[in-house]
Amino acid sequence: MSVLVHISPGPLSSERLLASHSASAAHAVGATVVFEGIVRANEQGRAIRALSYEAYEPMATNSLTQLANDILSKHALIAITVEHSRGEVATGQRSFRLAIDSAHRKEALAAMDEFIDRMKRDVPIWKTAI
Amino acid sequence: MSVLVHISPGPLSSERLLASHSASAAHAVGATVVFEGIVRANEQGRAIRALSYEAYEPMATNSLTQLANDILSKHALIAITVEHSRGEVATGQRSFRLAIDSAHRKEALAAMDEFIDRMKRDVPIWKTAI
Amino acid sequence: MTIRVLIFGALAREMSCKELVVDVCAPATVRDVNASLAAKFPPKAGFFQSARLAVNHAFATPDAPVQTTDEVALIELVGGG
Amino acid sequence: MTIRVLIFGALAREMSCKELVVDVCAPATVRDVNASLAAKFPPKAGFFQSARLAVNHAFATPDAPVQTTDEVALIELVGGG
Repeated sequence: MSVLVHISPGPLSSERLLASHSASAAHAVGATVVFEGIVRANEQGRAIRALSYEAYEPMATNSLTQLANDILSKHALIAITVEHSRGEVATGQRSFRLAIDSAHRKEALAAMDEFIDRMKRDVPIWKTAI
Repeated sequence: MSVLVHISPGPLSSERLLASHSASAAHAVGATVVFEGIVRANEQGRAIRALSYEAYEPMATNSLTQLANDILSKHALIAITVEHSRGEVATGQRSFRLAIDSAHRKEALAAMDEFIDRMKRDVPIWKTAI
Repeated sequence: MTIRVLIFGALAREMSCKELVVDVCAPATVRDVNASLAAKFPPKAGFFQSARLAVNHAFATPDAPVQTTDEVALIELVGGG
Repeated sequence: MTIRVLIFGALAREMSCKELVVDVCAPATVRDVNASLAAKFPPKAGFFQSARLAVNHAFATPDAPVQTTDEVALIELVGGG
Protein backbone atom coordinates (compact mmCIF):
# COMPACT_ATOMS: atom_id res chain seq x y z
CA MET A 1 0.00 0.00 0.00
CA SER A 2 1.49 3.26 -1.12
CA VAL A 3 0.57 6.94 -1.33
CA LEU A 4 2.39 9.74 -3.14
CA VAL A 5 1.27 13.38 -3.01
CA HIS A 6 2.95 16.14 -4.97
CA ILE A 7 2.01 19.82 -5.30
CA SER A 8 4.20 21.59 -7.84
CA PRO A 9 4.33 24.95 -9.66
CA GLY A 10 2.68 25.36 -13.09
CA PRO A 11 1.05 22.74 -15.30
CA LEU A 12 1.62 19.02 -14.69
CA SER A 13 3.81 17.14 -17.13
CA SER A 14 2.21 14.63 -19.47
CA GLU A 15 3.98 11.78 -17.63
CA ARG A 16 2.40 10.67 -14.39
CA LEU A 17 4.47 10.21 -11.25
CA LEU A 18 4.54 6.64 -10.01
CA ALA A 19 3.94 5.64 -6.41
CA SER A 20 6.40 2.93 -5.48
CA HIS A 21 4.93 -0.33 -4.29
CA SER A 22 6.31 -3.79 -3.69
CA ALA A 23 6.62 -6.39 -6.44
CA SER A 24 4.00 -8.54 -4.73
CA ALA A 25 1.57 -5.61 -4.68
CA ALA A 26 2.31 -4.92 -8.36
CA HIS A 27 1.24 -8.47 -9.22
CA ALA A 28 -2.14 -7.83 -7.63
CA VAL A 29 -2.92 -4.73 -9.75
CA GLY A 30 -5.75 -5.55 -12.15
CA ALA A 31 -7.03 -2.03 -12.78
CA THR A 32 -5.35 1.33 -13.09
CA VAL A 33 -7.51 4.42 -13.40
CA VAL A 34 -6.03 7.84 -14.08
CA PHE A 35 -8.06 11.02 -13.87
CA GLU A 36 -6.67 14.27 -15.26
CA GLY A 37 -8.24 17.66 -14.72
CA ILE A 38 -7.58 20.07 -17.56
CA VAL A 39 -8.16 23.83 -17.56
CA ARG A 40 -11.05 24.53 -19.92
CA ALA A 41 -11.26 27.60 -22.14
CA ASN A 42 -14.53 28.53 -20.46
CA GLU A 43 -15.09 28.87 -16.74
CA GLN A 44 -18.76 29.34 -15.83
CA GLY A 45 -19.54 30.63 -19.31
CA ARG A 46 -16.69 33.14 -19.39
CA ALA A 47 -13.63 32.78 -21.67
CA ILE A 48 -10.44 32.55 -19.65
CA ARG A 49 -6.72 32.42 -20.40
CA ALA A 50 -5.62 30.43 -17.35
CA LEU A 51 -6.46 29.40 -13.80
CA SER A 52 -4.26 30.37 -10.90
CA TYR A 53 -4.14 27.91 -7.98
CA GLU A 54 -3.36 29.00 -4.44
CA ALA A 55 -2.52 26.23 -1.95
CA TYR A 56 -2.37 26.74 1.82
CA GLU A 57 0.77 24.81 2.66
CA PRO A 58 1.56 22.62 4.53
CA MET A 59 -2.14 21.96 5.22
CA ALA A 60 -2.86 21.22 1.54
CA THR A 61 -0.22 18.49 1.32
CA ASN A 62 -1.13 17.11 4.75
CA SER A 63 -4.82 16.88 3.96
CA LEU A 64 -4.25 15.33 0.51
CA THR A 65 -2.02 12.73 2.14
CA GLN A 66 -4.55 11.96 4.87
CA LEU A 67 -7.34 11.77 2.31
CA ALA A 68 -5.31 9.42 0.10
CA ASN A 69 -4.47 7.13 3.03
CA ASP A 70 -8.09 7.12 4.15
CA ILE A 71 -9.42 6.27 0.66
CA LEU A 72 -6.68 3.66 0.17
CA SER A 73 -7.71 1.74 3.30
CA LYS A 74 -11.45 2.20 2.85
CA HIS A 75 -11.46 0.82 -0.71
CA ALA A 76 -8.58 -1.67 -0.18
CA LEU A 77 -6.53 -0.11 -2.98
CA ILE A 78 -2.89 -0.81 -3.83
CA ALA A 79 -1.57 2.68 -4.60
CA ILE A 80 -2.71 6.29 -5.00
CA THR A 81 -0.73 9.08 -6.62
CA VAL A 82 -2.01 12.66 -6.42
CA GLU A 83 -0.49 15.56 -8.31
CA HIS A 84 -1.80 19.13 -8.11
CA SER A 85 -0.57 22.37 -9.61
CA ARG A 86 -0.06 25.62 -7.79
CA GLY A 87 0.28 28.97 -9.54
CA GLU A 88 -0.77 29.55 -13.11
CA VAL A 89 -2.01 26.83 -15.50
CA ALA A 90 -3.08 27.88 -19.01
CA THR A 91 -6.19 26.54 -20.74
CA GLY A 92 -5.67 23.09 -22.24
CA GLN A 93 -3.04 22.18 -19.64
CA ARG A 94 -3.29 19.72 -16.75
CA SER A 95 -3.68 21.01 -13.20
CA PHE A 96 -4.62 17.79 -11.40
CA ARG A 97 -3.92 14.08 -11.77
CA LEU A 98 -5.17 11.22 -9.60
CA ALA A 99 -3.91 7.72 -10.37
CA ILE A 100 -5.30 4.68 -8.58
CA ASP A 101 -3.95 1.13 -8.73
CA SER A 102 -6.39 -1.49 -7.56
CA ALA A 103 -7.11 -5.19 -7.86
CA HIS A 104 -10.52 -4.47 -9.40
CA ARG A 105 -12.27 -1.75 -11.36
CA LYS A 106 -15.32 -1.01 -9.21
CA GLU A 107 -13.32 -0.01 -6.13
CA ALA A 108 -10.99 2.13 -8.23
CA LEU A 109 -13.84 4.10 -9.83
CA ALA A 110 -15.74 4.53 -6.57
CA ALA A 111 -12.53 5.64 -4.83
CA MET A 112 -11.80 8.16 -7.57
CA ASP A 113 -15.21 9.76 -7.34
CA GLU A 114 -15.09 9.93 -3.55
CA PHE A 115 -11.53 11.27 -3.51
CA ILE A 116 -12.35 14.19 -5.81
CA ASP A 117 -15.58 15.08 -3.98
CA ARG A 118 -13.78 15.15 -0.63
CA MET A 119 -10.80 17.02 -2.07
CA LYS A 120 -13.03 19.80 -3.36
CA ARG A 121 -14.68 20.07 0.04
CA ASP A 122 -11.70 19.72 2.37
CA VAL A 123 -8.33 20.42 0.74
CA PRO A 124 -7.29 24.08 1.01
CA ILE A 125 -6.55 24.90 -2.62
CA TRP A 126 -8.31 27.83 -4.30
CA LYS A 127 -8.52 28.69 -7.95
CA THR A 128 -8.93 32.04 -9.65
CA ALA A 129 -9.75 32.58 -13.33
CA ILE A 130 -7.39 34.95 -15.11
CA MET B 1 -17.36 13.91 -31.01
CA SER B 2 -14.99 11.10 -31.86
CA VAL B 3 -14.65 7.36 -31.36
CA LEU B 4 -11.63 5.14 -31.99
CA VAL B 5 -11.68 1.34 -31.53
CA HIS B 6 -8.62 -0.83 -31.94
CA ILE B 7 -8.19 -4.57 -31.35
CA SER B 8 -4.57 -5.65 -31.73
CA PRO B 9 -2.42 -8.71 -31.06
CA GLY B 10 -0.55 -9.09 -27.76
CA PRO B 11 -0.24 -6.64 -24.86
CA LEU B 12 -1.11 -2.95 -25.34
CA SER B 13 1.74 -0.46 -25.44
CA SER B 14 2.19 1.91 -22.52
CA GLU B 15 1.19 4.84 -24.75
CA ARG B 16 -2.49 5.31 -25.35
CA LEU B 17 -3.88 5.86 -28.83
CA LEU B 18 -5.51 9.25 -29.28
CA ALA B 19 -8.90 9.78 -30.88
CA SER B 20 -8.74 12.81 -33.13
CA HIS B 21 -11.15 15.60 -32.36
CA SER B 22 -11.48 19.19 -33.48
CA ALA B 23 -9.59 22.04 -31.84
CA SER B 24 -12.86 23.49 -30.55
CA ALA B 25 -13.75 20.15 -28.92
CA ALA B 26 -10.27 19.97 -27.39
CA HIS B 27 -10.88 23.32 -25.68
CA ALA B 28 -13.97 21.89 -24.02
CA VAL B 29 -12.16 18.92 -22.42
CA GLY B 30 -12.04 19.42 -18.65
CA ALA B 31 -11.60 15.79 -17.60
CA THR B 32 -9.75 12.86 -19.08
CA VAL B 33 -10.17 9.47 -17.47
CA VAL B 34 -8.14 6.47 -18.57
CA PHE B 35 -8.86 2.95 -17.37
CA GLU B 36 -6.33 0.18 -17.96
CA GLY B 37 -7.04 -3.47 -17.35
CA ILE B 38 -3.92 -5.43 -16.39
CA VAL B 39 -3.55 -9.22 -16.30
CA ARG B 40 -3.22 -10.22 -12.66
CA ALA B 41 -1.01 -13.03 -11.45
CA ASN B 42 -4.03 -14.73 -9.92
CA GLU B 43 -7.25 -15.51 -11.74
CA GLN B 44 -9.98 -16.76 -9.40
CA GLY B 45 -7.41 -17.83 -6.83
CA ARG B 46 -5.22 -19.74 -9.29
CA ALA B 47 -1.73 -18.59 -10.30
CA ILE B 48 -1.54 -17.95 -14.06
CA ARG B 49 1.16 -17.04 -16.54
CA ALA B 50 -1.00 -15.20 -19.06
CA LEU B 51 -4.49 -14.70 -20.42
CA SER B 52 -5.35 -15.52 -23.99
CA TYR B 53 -8.07 -13.38 -25.60
CA GLU B 54 -10.24 -14.65 -28.44
CA ALA B 55 -12.25 -12.03 -30.34
CA TYR B 56 -15.07 -12.88 -32.76
CA GLU B 57 -14.30 -10.47 -35.59
CA PRO B 58 -15.75 -8.36 -37.11
CA MET B 59 -18.55 -8.48 -34.53
CA ALA B 60 -16.18 -7.53 -31.69
CA THR B 61 -15.00 -4.35 -33.40
CA ASN B 62 -18.52 -3.51 -34.60
CA SER B 63 -20.06 -3.90 -31.17
CA LEU B 64 -17.28 -1.94 -29.42
CA THR B 65 -17.79 0.87 -31.93
CA GLN B 66 -21.56 0.87 -31.47
CA LEU B 67 -21.16 0.78 -27.70
CA ALA B 68 -18.70 3.68 -27.78
CA ASN B 69 -20.99 5.79 -29.98
CA ASP B 70 -23.94 5.01 -27.78
CA ILE B 71 -22.10 5.93 -24.56
CA LEU B 72 -20.63 9.04 -26.20
CA SER B 73 -24.09 10.41 -27.06
CA LYS B 74 -25.78 9.30 -23.86
CA HIS B 75 -23.22 11.00 -21.59
CA ALA B 76 -22.45 13.93 -23.96
CA LEU B 77 -18.75 13.07 -24.05
CA ILE B 78 -16.11 14.53 -26.38
CA ALA B 79 -14.09 11.43 -27.30
CA ILE B 80 -13.73 7.73 -26.50
CA THR B 81 -10.78 5.53 -27.36
CA VAL B 82 -11.01 1.77 -26.80
CA GLU B 83 -8.05 -0.59 -27.15
CA HIS B 84 -8.30 -4.34 -26.55
CA SER B 85 -5.78 -7.14 -26.95
CA ARG B 86 -6.30 -10.39 -28.77
CA GLY B 87 -4.07 -13.41 -28.29
CA GLU B 88 -1.75 -13.84 -25.36
CA VAL B 89 -1.07 -11.19 -22.70
CA ALA B 90 1.32 -12.06 -19.85
CA THR B 91 0.63 -11.18 -16.22
CA GLY B 92 1.46 -7.57 -15.39
CA GLN B 93 0.73 -6.44 -18.95
CA ARG B 94 -2.19 -4.36 -20.26
CA SER B 95 -4.98 -6.03 -22.20
CA PHE B 96 -7.55 -3.24 -22.23
CA ARG B 97 -7.57 0.55 -22.21
CA LEU B 98 -10.56 2.89 -22.25
CA ALA B 99 -9.88 6.63 -22.46
CA ILE B 100 -12.69 9.16 -22.13
CA ASP B 101 -12.45 12.90 -22.78
CA SER B 102 -15.29 14.89 -21.30
CA ALA B 103 -16.16 18.40 -20.19
CA HIS B 104 -16.76 17.18 -16.64
CA ARG B 105 -15.70 14.38 -14.33
CA LYS B 106 -19.03 12.89 -13.25
CA GLU B 107 -20.14 11.99 -16.79
CA ALA B 108 -16.72 10.53 -17.58
CA LEU B 109 -16.71 8.23 -14.54
CA ALA B 110 -20.33 7.15 -15.03
CA ALA B 111 -19.65 6.49 -18.72
CA MET B 112 -16.57 4.43 -17.91
CA ASP B 113 -18.42 2.20 -15.48
CA GLU B 114 -21.33 1.69 -17.86
CA PHE B 115 -19.06 1.06 -20.85
CA ILE B 116 -17.14 -1.73 -19.11
CA ASP B 117 -20.28 -3.39 -17.69
CA ARG B 118 -21.90 -3.45 -21.13
CA MET B 119 -18.70 -4.57 -22.83
CA LYS B 120 -18.41 -7.57 -20.54
CA ARG B 121 -22.01 -8.46 -21.27
CA ASP B 122 -22.22 -7.80 -25.02
CA VAL B 123 -18.85 -7.71 -26.78
CA PRO B 124 -17.77 -11.12 -28.12
CA ILE B 125 -14.30 -11.42 -26.60
CA TRP B 126 -13.42 -14.45 -24.48
CA LYS B 127 -10.46 -14.96 -22.20
CA THR B 128 -8.70 -18.17 -21.19
CA ALA B 129 -6.16 -18.48 -18.37
CA ILE B 130 -2.93 -20.19 -19.43
CA MET C 1 -31.69 -26.93 -44.15
CA THR C 2 -28.33 -26.90 -42.40
CA ILE C 3 -27.27 -24.09 -40.07
CA ARG C 4 -23.69 -23.83 -38.82
CA VAL C 5 -23.32 -22.16 -35.41
CA LEU C 6 -19.91 -20.78 -34.47
CA ILE C 7 -18.87 -21.30 -30.84
CA PHE C 8 -16.04 -19.80 -28.78
CA GLY C 9 -14.15 -19.82 -25.51
CA ALA C 10 -14.90 -22.37 -22.81
CA LEU C 11 -17.82 -23.80 -24.78
CA ALA C 12 -15.61 -24.49 -27.82
CA ARG C 13 -13.08 -26.23 -25.58
CA GLU C 14 -15.78 -28.25 -23.85
CA MET C 15 -17.32 -29.35 -27.17
CA SER C 16 -13.86 -29.83 -28.76
CA CYS C 17 -14.94 -27.97 -31.91
CA LYS C 18 -15.38 -24.50 -33.33
CA GLU C 19 -18.88 -24.91 -34.72
CA LEU C 20 -22.05 -26.88 -34.21
CA VAL C 21 -24.26 -28.00 -37.08
CA VAL C 22 -28.03 -28.38 -36.80
CA ASP C 23 -30.85 -29.09 -39.21
CA VAL C 24 -33.94 -26.91 -39.18
CA CYS C 25 -36.99 -26.73 -41.45
CA ALA C 26 -37.13 -23.67 -43.72
CA PRO C 27 -38.28 -20.98 -43.10
CA ALA C 28 -36.46 -20.94 -39.76
CA THR C 29 -35.98 -18.42 -36.96
CA VAL C 30 -33.35 -17.96 -34.27
CA ARG C 31 -35.77 -19.68 -31.89
CA ASP C 32 -35.73 -22.78 -34.12
CA VAL C 33 -31.93 -22.85 -34.05
CA ASN C 34 -31.89 -22.66 -30.26
CA ALA C 35 -34.45 -25.48 -30.09
CA SER C 36 -32.46 -27.66 -32.49
CA LEU C 37 -29.27 -27.14 -30.51
CA ALA C 38 -31.11 -28.08 -27.31
CA ALA C 39 -32.56 -31.21 -28.93
CA LYS C 40 -29.20 -32.27 -30.35
CA PHE C 41 -27.27 -31.87 -27.06
CA PRO C 42 -29.63 -33.01 -24.27
CA PRO C 43 -27.10 -32.64 -21.41
CA LYS C 44 -26.91 -28.91 -22.19
CA ALA C 45 -30.49 -28.43 -23.39
CA GLY C 46 -31.27 -25.62 -20.94
CA PHE C 47 -28.15 -23.72 -21.87
CA PHE C 48 -28.74 -23.99 -25.62
CA GLN C 49 -32.45 -23.17 -25.31
CA SER C 50 -31.64 -19.72 -23.88
CA ALA C 51 -28.20 -19.03 -25.38
CA ARG C 52 -27.81 -15.71 -27.22
CA LEU C 53 -27.25 -16.02 -30.96
CA ALA C 54 -25.83 -13.46 -33.34
CA VAL C 55 -26.76 -13.50 -37.02
CA ASN C 56 -24.32 -11.83 -39.38
CA HIS C 57 -22.40 -10.18 -36.52
CA ALA C 58 -25.33 -8.70 -34.63
CA PHE C 59 -27.41 -10.11 -31.78
CA ALA C 60 -30.70 -11.42 -33.13
CA THR C 61 -34.13 -11.69 -31.48
CA PRO C 62 -35.81 -15.12 -31.25
CA ASP C 63 -38.14 -14.19 -34.10
CA ALA C 64 -35.38 -13.14 -36.50
CA PRO C 65 -35.21 -15.28 -39.69
CA VAL C 66 -32.18 -17.50 -40.30
CA GLN C 67 -31.01 -18.82 -43.66
CA THR C 68 -28.36 -21.37 -44.47
CA THR C 69 -26.10 -18.65 -45.88
CA ASP C 70 -26.17 -16.58 -42.66
CA GLU C 71 -23.22 -16.52 -40.28
CA VAL C 72 -24.69 -17.65 -36.97
CA ALA C 73 -22.67 -17.49 -33.74
CA LEU C 74 -23.43 -18.42 -30.15
CA ILE C 75 -22.29 -15.56 -27.87
CA GLU C 76 -22.24 -16.49 -24.20
CA LEU C 77 -19.96 -14.21 -22.20
CA VAL C 78 -18.87 -14.73 -18.63
CA GLY C 79 -17.09 -11.39 -18.18
CA GLY C 80 -14.39 -10.33 -20.62
CA GLY C 81 -12.07 -7.34 -20.11
CA MET D 1 -5.48 38.32 23.24
CA THR D 2 -4.94 38.80 19.52
CA ILE D 3 -5.66 36.05 17.01
CA ARG D 4 -4.55 36.37 13.39
CA VAL D 5 -6.73 34.48 10.91
CA LEU D 6 -5.25 33.71 7.48
CA ILE D 7 -7.64 34.09 4.54
CA PHE D 8 -7.38 32.97 0.92
CA GLY D 9 -8.88 33.05 -2.55
CA ALA D 10 -11.95 35.16 -3.32
CA LEU D 11 -12.32 36.18 0.33
CA ALA D 12 -8.77 37.55 0.47
CA ARG D 13 -9.42 39.50 -2.73
CA GLU D 14 -12.72 40.82 -1.40
CA MET D 15 -11.18 41.93 1.91
CA SER D 16 -8.01 43.18 0.15
CA CYS D 17 -5.78 41.47 2.69
CA LYS D 18 -4.24 38.09 3.56
CA GLU D 19 -5.23 37.96 7.22
CA LEU D 20 -7.83 39.24 9.62
CA VAL D 21 -7.02 40.16 13.21
CA VAL D 22 -9.49 39.79 16.07
CA ASP D 23 -9.34 40.16 19.83
CA VAL D 24 -10.74 37.43 22.05
CA CYS D 25 -10.65 36.88 25.82
CA ALA D 26 -8.36 34.07 27.00
CA PRO D 27 -8.99 31.17 27.29
CA ALA D 28 -10.60 31.19 23.83
CA THR D 29 -12.08 28.57 21.54
CA VAL D 30 -12.61 28.36 17.80
CA ARG D 31 -16.24 29.37 18.45
CA ASP D 32 -15.01 32.62 20.06
CA VAL D 33 -12.88 33.40 17.01
CA ASN D 34 -15.85 32.86 14.69
CA ALA D 35 -17.99 35.14 16.89
CA SER D 36 -15.33 37.87 16.97
CA LEU D 37 -14.98 37.77 13.18
CA ALA D 38 -18.76 38.02 12.82
CA ALA D 39 -18.89 40.99 15.25
CA LYS D 40 -16.04 42.80 13.53
CA PHE D 41 -17.46 42.46 9.99
CA PRO D 42 -21.25 42.86 10.33
CA PRO D 43 -22.00 42.71 6.57
CA LYS D 44 -20.56 39.17 6.52
CA ALA D 45 -21.60 38.14 10.03
CA GLY D 46 -23.48 35.04 8.90
CA PHE D 47 -20.57 33.86 6.80
CA PHE D 48 -17.97 34.35 9.55
CA GLN D 49 -20.20 32.81 12.22
CA SER D 50 -20.25 29.48 10.38
CA ALA D 51 -16.93 29.59 8.48
CA ARG D 52 -14.62 26.59 8.93
CA LEU D 53 -11.39 27.34 10.75
CA ALA D 54 -8.20 25.32 10.78
CA VAL D 55 -5.82 25.52 13.74
CA ASN D 56 -2.21 24.57 13.04
CA HIS D 57 -3.08 23.06 9.63
CA ALA D 58 -6.01 20.89 10.70
CA PHE D 59 -9.73 21.61 10.79
CA ALA D 60 -10.78 22.39 14.35
CA THR D 61 -14.12 21.86 16.10
CA PRO D 62 -15.90 24.87 17.66
CA ASP D 63 -14.80 23.76 21.13
CA ALA D 64 -11.11 23.48 20.27
CA PRO D 65 -8.88 25.89 22.23
CA VAL D 66 -7.05 28.68 20.40
CA GLN D 67 -3.97 30.50 21.61
CA THR D 68 -2.29 33.59 20.25
CA THR D 69 0.66 31.49 19.03
CA ASP D 70 -1.54 29.14 16.96
CA GLU D 71 -1.73 29.44 13.18
CA VAL D 72 -5.44 29.96 12.46
CA ALA D 73 -6.81 29.89 8.92
CA LEU D 74 -10.28 30.33 7.47
CA ILE D 75 -10.91 27.55 4.91
CA GLU D 76 -13.98 28.14 2.76
CA LEU D 77 -13.85 26.14 -0.46
CA VAL D 78 -16.14 26.53 -3.41
CA GLY D 79 -14.85 23.55 -5.43
CA GLY D 80 -11.13 23.23 -6.23
CA GLY D 81 -9.61 20.71 -8.61
